[in-house]
Amino acid sequence: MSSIITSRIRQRQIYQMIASGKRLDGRGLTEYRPIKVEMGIIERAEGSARVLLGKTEVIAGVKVELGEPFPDRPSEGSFTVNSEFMPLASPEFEPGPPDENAIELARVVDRGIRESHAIDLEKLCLIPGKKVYVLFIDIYALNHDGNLIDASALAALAALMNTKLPVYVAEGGEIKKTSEYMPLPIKNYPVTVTFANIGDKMVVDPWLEEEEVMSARLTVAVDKDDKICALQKGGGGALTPQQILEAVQIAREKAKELRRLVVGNLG
Amino acid sequence: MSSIITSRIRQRQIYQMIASGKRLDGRGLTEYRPIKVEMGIIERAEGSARVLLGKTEVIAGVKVELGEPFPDRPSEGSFTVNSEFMPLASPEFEPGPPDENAIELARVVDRGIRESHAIDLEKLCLIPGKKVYVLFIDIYALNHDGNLIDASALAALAALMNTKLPVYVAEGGEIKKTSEYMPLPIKNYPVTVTFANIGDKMVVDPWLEEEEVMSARLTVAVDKDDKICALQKGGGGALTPQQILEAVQIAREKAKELRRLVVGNLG
Amino acid sequence: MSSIITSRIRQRQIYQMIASGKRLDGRGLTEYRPIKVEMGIIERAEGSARVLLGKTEVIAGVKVELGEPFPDRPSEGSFTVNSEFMPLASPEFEPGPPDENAIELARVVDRGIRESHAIDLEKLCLIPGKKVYVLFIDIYALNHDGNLIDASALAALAALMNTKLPVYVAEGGEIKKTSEYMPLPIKNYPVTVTFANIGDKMVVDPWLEEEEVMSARLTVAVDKDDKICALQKGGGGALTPQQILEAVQIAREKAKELRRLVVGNLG
Amino acid sequence: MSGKVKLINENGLRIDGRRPNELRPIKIEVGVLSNADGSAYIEQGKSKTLAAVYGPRELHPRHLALSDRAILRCRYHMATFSVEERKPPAPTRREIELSKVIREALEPAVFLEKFPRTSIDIFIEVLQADGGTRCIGTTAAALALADAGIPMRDLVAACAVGKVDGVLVLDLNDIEDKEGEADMPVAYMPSLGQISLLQMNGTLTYEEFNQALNLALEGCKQIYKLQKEALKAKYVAIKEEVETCLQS
Amino acid sequence: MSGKVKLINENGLRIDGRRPNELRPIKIEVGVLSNADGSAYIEQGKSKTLAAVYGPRELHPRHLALSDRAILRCRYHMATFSVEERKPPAPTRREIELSKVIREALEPAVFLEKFPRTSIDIFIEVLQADGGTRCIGTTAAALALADAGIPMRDLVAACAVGKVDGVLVLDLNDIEDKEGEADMPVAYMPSLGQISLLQMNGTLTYEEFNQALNLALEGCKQIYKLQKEALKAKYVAIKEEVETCLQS
Amino acid sequence: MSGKVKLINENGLRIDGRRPNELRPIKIEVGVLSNADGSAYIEQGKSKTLAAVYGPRELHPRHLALSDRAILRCRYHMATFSVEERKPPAPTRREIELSKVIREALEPAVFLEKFPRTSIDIFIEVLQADGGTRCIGTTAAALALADAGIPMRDLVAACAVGKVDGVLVLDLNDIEDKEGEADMPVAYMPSLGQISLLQMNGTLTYEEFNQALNLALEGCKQIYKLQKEALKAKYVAIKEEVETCLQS
Repeated sequence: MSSIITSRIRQRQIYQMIASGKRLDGRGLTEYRPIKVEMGIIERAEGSARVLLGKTEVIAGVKVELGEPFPDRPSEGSFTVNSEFMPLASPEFEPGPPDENAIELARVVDRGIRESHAIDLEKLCLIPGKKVYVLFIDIYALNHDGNLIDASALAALAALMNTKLPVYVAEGGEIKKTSEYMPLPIKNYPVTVTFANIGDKMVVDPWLEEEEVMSARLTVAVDKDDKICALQKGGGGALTPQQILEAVQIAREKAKELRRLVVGNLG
Repeated sequence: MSSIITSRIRQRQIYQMIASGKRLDGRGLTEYRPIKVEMGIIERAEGSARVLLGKTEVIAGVKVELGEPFPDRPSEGSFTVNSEFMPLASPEFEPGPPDENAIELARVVDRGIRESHAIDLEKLCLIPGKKVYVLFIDIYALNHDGNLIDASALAALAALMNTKLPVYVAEGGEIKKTSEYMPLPIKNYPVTVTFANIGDKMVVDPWLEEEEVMSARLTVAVDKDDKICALQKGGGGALTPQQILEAVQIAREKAKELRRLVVGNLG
Repeated sequence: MSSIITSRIRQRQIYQMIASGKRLDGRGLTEYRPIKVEMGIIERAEGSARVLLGKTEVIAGVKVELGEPFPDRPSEGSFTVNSEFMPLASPEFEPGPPDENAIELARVVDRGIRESHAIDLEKLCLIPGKKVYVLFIDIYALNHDGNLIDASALAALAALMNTKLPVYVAEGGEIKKTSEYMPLPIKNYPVTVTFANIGDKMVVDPWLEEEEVMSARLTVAVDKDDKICALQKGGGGALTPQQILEAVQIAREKAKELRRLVVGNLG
Repeated sequence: MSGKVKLINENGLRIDGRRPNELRPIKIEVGVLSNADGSAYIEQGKSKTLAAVYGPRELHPRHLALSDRAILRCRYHMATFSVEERKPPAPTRREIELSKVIREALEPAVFLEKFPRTSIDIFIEVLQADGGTRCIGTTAAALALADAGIPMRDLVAACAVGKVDGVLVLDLNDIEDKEGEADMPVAYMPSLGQISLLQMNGTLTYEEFNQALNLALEGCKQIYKLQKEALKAKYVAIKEEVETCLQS
Repeated sequence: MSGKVKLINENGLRIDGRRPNELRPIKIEVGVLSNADGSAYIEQGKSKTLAAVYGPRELHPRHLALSDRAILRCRYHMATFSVEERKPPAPTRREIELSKVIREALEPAVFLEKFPRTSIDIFIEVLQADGGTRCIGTTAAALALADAGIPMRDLVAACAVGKVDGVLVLDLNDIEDKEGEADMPVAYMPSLGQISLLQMNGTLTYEEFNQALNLALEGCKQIYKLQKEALKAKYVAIKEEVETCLQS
Repeated sequence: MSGKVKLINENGLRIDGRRPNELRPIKIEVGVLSNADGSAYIEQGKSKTLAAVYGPRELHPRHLALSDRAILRCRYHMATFSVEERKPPAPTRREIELSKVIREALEPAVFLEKFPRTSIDIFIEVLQADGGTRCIGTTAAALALADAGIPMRDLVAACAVGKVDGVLVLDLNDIEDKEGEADMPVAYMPSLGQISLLQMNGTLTYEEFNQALNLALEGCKQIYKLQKEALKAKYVAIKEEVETCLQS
């Protein structure tokens, strides 16, 4: 009982501050929490990265296998994005297969990478129609303090940039692994910027308490050329066209900040 | 509470009328509800049909793939029948994998088709031991007002009769799809006739309220030569040998009516 | 309520008797219940055995298939051990996939067989890298009156000793089954000896009521050369190093008794 | 069914030497498992089947309980090694269907209304399958129910009839089932004169069906007799045990 | 996307002859299923979709119920035969995601607070998929909710917009979706002026996005009109039926 | 194990340069996650493992709760990328078994009876596996329990011992585990003098076993010391933080 009352008071505080252009944790409406990106933290994975977004913590790993291409893309490698909300990350998360939230997150991250053509899939083909590189991008939420999507998209991009592909050589129709590695060919650097709609204001990078009071969420994936490469509205509320247009504009600016964290001068 | 009482009164009414040779909806004991069969309603499927049996509505689709034959039948194509009771069809149906009722229904429909050799499986072989046509007959219940089995068996037969097989040609050991289609080779026309045992009377084509009060169910599949090609007793009651023998006799007559609906002059 | 009281009285009795070196069923602390081993009871299986350990009853069957070897063991056959606690064996067992107890049992039995190299896997290779014998050892608990592990390990060993492999011959690159059979090549005879810790005493072969009051369980697998080839502590209690060392000593003696039951003079 | 096997020889005998209307040798034991409330084991030819009953017992989850009668539940399950090719451990669609029809074969025989809010659970394990396992499972389960002391209107005896090489035969074995023209399992409550399980695969004319049904009922009656003897044997055994105890 | 198909011809028309801002032919029926509390069927081009609503009804398991409002649940499901290659029966990740976004598209339109402790269940069955099924499913589900008599703030009308051969087009069909440069489904509540579903695949500049959004809203408004007509048609039909009854 | 690797060199040193009775470098951090009630992170050689504890907390479903004590639950889980070949996401039989033995290794250390009707949930995530992850997971979980403030009889420290090239060695890495002759993980409560986890793969004579057990206990005692230092470090850090707050 008392926790609900507290929470309502807290909720009102969050609303009132945001209405006046501020946030409970001192940030401005379009300000991200401090972000830390570490690459190459899992030596066993071909690529990996850890992202801290405030207290939100996410780890992404890339494993590379050989496999067959999809029949409609015989000369392209392939990748899949999976996400698991580990039960250690939040009292709300349960063990078991990914729920709709984890699936949605993985599919939004996937779309950003896929639609911006971030990975040069044509360079991942070893024998057309037969053997291609297959990438598994697995994202684990380790601590959930809000905005897992942006942290995950950033971790996935960083892990891809960190990925080394084992070099194979063709030998008499067979393919052989060498001891050499080459970097994964990357063509684009998509990042996502997520907004929460709280009392008609769109705030960037919502933390956990803001997510609990937001009416709707909007994620905008932006590529290196400032193009929008994926969108996803979430949550049980609605947004006006004007809110969406403004958010997309802001997202294009914020995306540059985020991209710089993993790409540095490249971006 | 009131619904239970109503239902008991209703139950008694159903019993009393049936005891006097009539039914609450005005039908005679061996009379089917109005039946409507529409074929070819799903252009994406190689075959399809929709059956309305009173307010009971069922849709069946046939998808054709190429696959390997079973090792013990190297020169025959194969087929499977699946059934799902969609949650939109009844407040009693839950989302999820098929339960024992849906599985039983699919297996009864399968037996009627298989045992009557309705599909000429030997003509579905492209390369013996290697490549055959594989048919998936998927049946969805869309509205459940009783006697899903007969509606499903009829929909499956109609969908099969509506099925067009893509024609393949052999080219240098490989097999290639052409743009041509041929009708599925059909050898027999099995239909099922289902009875409910209510107060020792066997009534044909029970609707939902009759199914709720019946003690046992009997399904008789009959082929084009008036032979019985599958039987299935269901429900937690029992039947006398005499009841069964009489029902089988009636089934052979009713089967002709049903068959005529899909086969027309062919049957 | 009364059952809990009874059980507490019973529990105390079990404790007190064991403290004085006796057991409620009259056995000494390191004494097994009467054991009966029957081999070859399932003609359909390539090998089978039934073990009665007091009232505990377990059946093991071996099925043989051909398959591909594991990439890292191209010239060895393979085997898996599965265990199911059938719901008919105990009011505590539920239908469904194996739970952690059944999985643990299967893995302990597996380890005893694998680590002692009981099966000569190199002799199970037909074409290196391509075709090997694959063995499925399936263990079903039929009646659970305690110590399913030892009964299962014994049944698995007996079923393996009873196993006949179909003989295959190579014919022009293909492999053909003949009508002949040969015995499975066995190199070692592992058995397990399980202890329950009850009031600081380690008792051998606990029956059901003892399992219910034990604080911890220790299983020791011993091979034909008196070597320890697997260990597993179970249960929510702990053991002193001294208890473990003594139990392992006793296990080596008891293992000889058990082995004699299936191996006879061979062991 | 290419390279077709001859299933009836020139003397009218079947592949295992039986006459058309002859059952396979049947061995029945009642009360074979100590934990179950009731149990039975049947060997019929090479088919080997175990059935056990737990209950009436408290039902979990509770909201499934009925206020006016017990719920009967049944699981028919085949051991992976019971058949020629190893059966995968997960329940097949066939096992799910047979669990349902066996439950519905037994339901009319049990006074479920005597045990409201409880469940009666039947577990059938096919250890070796050589035809007829659903019937044998039903026969064994009926005995296990009786052994558990659950009041019944009648026993349920089950037997398949089939058509092989054009001849109606009783109690099919595996080859007859697979290679024959029809297979029709029937469960019967002889004292009540009622059929509680009826399925059929294959094709039969009405006349054949009529004869087949009668042949099946004859088979069921023979099995019914064996069921009663097995139950009697168990009570004699118990009585003797008790008397031995009392005398010693 | 190799052997690229030409999707806009020299006259600026699309592969099925439509102008860029033209919807496909739409057929809407309301109240098509007798068991459901509300239902609707939509054919839009070759896409065929059925939606049904059950509720407000008691929620199982009960501990999921909310004391201050109803729970809205939604299952978007595709028939195995609705697509070119048979879809396996188990729910795909795509179906799970779309079930979520459709539920969240409808949620702001429903007065959930009027039905505490209950659930309102929406089932969408795609019988044939030729592009736009999440939008058509949303449109149909909104009608099914209205047909079930559930009080709503507004209807929800949904429509995709996309970019093919560099041109922004309305209401993509399957080829345009697969071969085009962008696909953006939008759900809109026209009277409220609010967007409740927004997704995008592909790449768009900000200017393109701005235009695309406006085009989508125009499409939604047209569909909204058709929704209202379909609801009216149903009530007229009912009224006539009632009057016929009264007269006869 | 063909092309056998040499695991002990001519100087008696191991493949990573360690002496037989030497642990790998160990880095321990306590309280690394903000949401969990307690947590710990351990790097031991190249193995990297995270453990978190939630509880005591209300148990769902409630009927699993015990009236006289808390239920301890444990999930040991490996990240798909933690091993050489990607591990499929679904729990393997190995993970299910290890979840059980780790839970049973910790259970005797926890005063479960102080928290009736609740659950204490332990989650162990192996981020990178290079041998010894069940022991490292147990060690980390014991710290997470302590960090959560759950009263304990003792910490649990775990360490494997094994036999490679005929030599008993402490704290096996992955190659030693895979190529060696035996692997024996042990969990120990040093102050209580009790072993709560014991498993063994491989073959050992009685004498070898006896020595191996003693070596393992020595390893556990060293780890125990590191555990205590890590806990102390955390409380010092907290204290300093508090003091800094008070001063500012």
